[in-house]
Amino acid sequence: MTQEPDDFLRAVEAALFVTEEPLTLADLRLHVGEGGDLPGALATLEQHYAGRGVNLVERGGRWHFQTAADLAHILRREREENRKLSRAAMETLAIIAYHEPVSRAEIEAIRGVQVAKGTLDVLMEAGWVRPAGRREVPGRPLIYVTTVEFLSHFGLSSRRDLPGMDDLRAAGLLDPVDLALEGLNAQSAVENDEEEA
Amino acid sequence: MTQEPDDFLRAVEAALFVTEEPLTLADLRLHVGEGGDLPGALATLEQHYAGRGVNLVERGGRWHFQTAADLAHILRREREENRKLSRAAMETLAIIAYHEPVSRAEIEAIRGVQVAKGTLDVLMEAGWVRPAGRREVPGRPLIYVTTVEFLSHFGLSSRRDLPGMDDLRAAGLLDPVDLALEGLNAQSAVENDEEEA
Amino acid sequence: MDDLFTPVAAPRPDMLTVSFESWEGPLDLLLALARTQKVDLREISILALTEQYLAYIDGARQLKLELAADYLVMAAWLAYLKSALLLPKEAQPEPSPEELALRLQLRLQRLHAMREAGARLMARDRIGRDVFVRAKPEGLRLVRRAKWDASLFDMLQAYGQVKARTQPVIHRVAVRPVMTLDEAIQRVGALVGAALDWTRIESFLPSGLDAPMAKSAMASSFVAALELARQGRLDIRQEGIFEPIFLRAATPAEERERLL
Repeated sequence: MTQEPDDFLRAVEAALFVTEEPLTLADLRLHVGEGGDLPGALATLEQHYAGRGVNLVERGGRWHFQTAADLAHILRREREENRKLSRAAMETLAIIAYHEPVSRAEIEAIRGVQVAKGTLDVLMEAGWVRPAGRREVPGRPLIYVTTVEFLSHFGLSSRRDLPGMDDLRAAGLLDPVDLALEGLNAQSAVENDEEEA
Repeated sequence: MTQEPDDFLRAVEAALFVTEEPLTLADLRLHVGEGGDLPGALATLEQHYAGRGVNLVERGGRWHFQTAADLAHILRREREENRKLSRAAMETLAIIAYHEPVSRAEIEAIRGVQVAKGTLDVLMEAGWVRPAGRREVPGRPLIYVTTVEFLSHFGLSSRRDLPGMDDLRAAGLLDPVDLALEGLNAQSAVENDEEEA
Repeated sequence: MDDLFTPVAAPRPDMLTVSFESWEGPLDLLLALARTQKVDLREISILALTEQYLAYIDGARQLKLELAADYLVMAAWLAYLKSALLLPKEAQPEPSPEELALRLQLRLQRLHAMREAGARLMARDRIGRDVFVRAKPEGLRLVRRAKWDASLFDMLQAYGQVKARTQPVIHRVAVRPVMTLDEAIQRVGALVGAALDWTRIESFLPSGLDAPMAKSAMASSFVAALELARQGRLDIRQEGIFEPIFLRAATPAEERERLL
């Protein structure tokens, strides 16, 4: 079955490989000349490439090579990269979780800091937050809520599972001095990581 | 001999077919995944395409498909006009390739004329040459080396494949004049001793 | 690939079609002349080459061609080399003309080698001229998608921080052990009565105090001493800055007058 391809066949193969556009028989003739059995060569090539990663196909009288349809995922490969949520995003997420539904202005009031446009985008991209209509007040601001994915990611069966203020205080999470120190440490740790990366 | 290619082999084939740039093993791994014998698949493909109109080749550790050289006449188009390199650029490229890393002063020592400003620029614009740091001698001159694109363009697997490399090295023609002179003096000293003995 | 590397037409000594623009400097011209000797570059006669070059330059001068300085410098150097080579051996200067000649020969060999290597390089099967890659490859795409990482604890901690940060802050001054000024005045006033001679201020402090308390006691006692001195109840003496401070009960006014 395998045989040395003759020069005519090789020429047809090479011409189809380099072409910008699918080629008609006439186009191919410009390259490979008038001699030789062109339909025969194309049939042989089509058969040779059948079942391979690259196939020779004919569409409306034009021939071209294309990758096998089942390999499309190879050509456009998605890769997941673990990334840590920024502190701003983390705080915004927590505020939405505890106070939902909240508007951006309300989040800012609670945080005491402006919320950058990208911060909400990141949370929405992560699938943890979604807009849930508008509040019927002047300006009709968008309001945000957490999603089912949020609950499942953080292992919560419902928002009622979020620890209350008393629990937070008992866990020392509301103690300003400790928190400030922790915050500083955490921050410098992040910066170190970035330097190392 | 002909056997159905497995999906891993097909994936490697497809990735190499669609790529815009030659691919390293690491590039390929990003697309075809960590499983599978990649060097084995490449060797199988290389063999499969040997003697065909399209060949799989390795240049400087990067793989790509290209048409067979003997088919140049049917693929070359009239309008495609390779800009000819000047003699100065050609010699300079050869000097960098055979001596790398070299400084401009070293190139000038061999050519006996100053390297015109544009000469290195042309080679760098073509992507064949790049600066590679400075030599730690007085004046800290920039030193130049060839690139992987240089290897691909000229069909070299590595710098060892440079035509006549071994002969030139054996003949001492890649050594600086001073070094060669020292060698000759030492040699003639030995010969004189032998004659006297 | 002669179209890419056109060898410079070797000049025939009898045919002076001189065009110095076609030479890339004297070394280039010398190499072309050397190749007219039609021998291996290792075998060329440098003396013959020197004569060829000088004759060439002479011819150019007769044609009143403008010659670049480096051609003339080379000519002068070669004329020197030629005369040195013709000198009897014992009269030869340092470095020996043989070595200079050998050096020139080695340079020509190296230039020639690189010129040939360049030509062979250009003659290889080159992409876009001899071999071709696909004109419009579809391209491989690597889409990076972020997988956000956050734990429940991170979130709770962040919330705690927001709350802590935005809570109204109550300032409370910690109670520190201090010796009050009143205490110090009483203490120093009582003790100085017993000290008739100059006594260091440290002696008036209670013993066995911890460091913060000792500092407070010292500060208060010093201020107390100043107050008592103002009231005329004690005298203070210090020999100089940072010297020990001495206290003693004030000398009654009538006695001071007697001493004066």
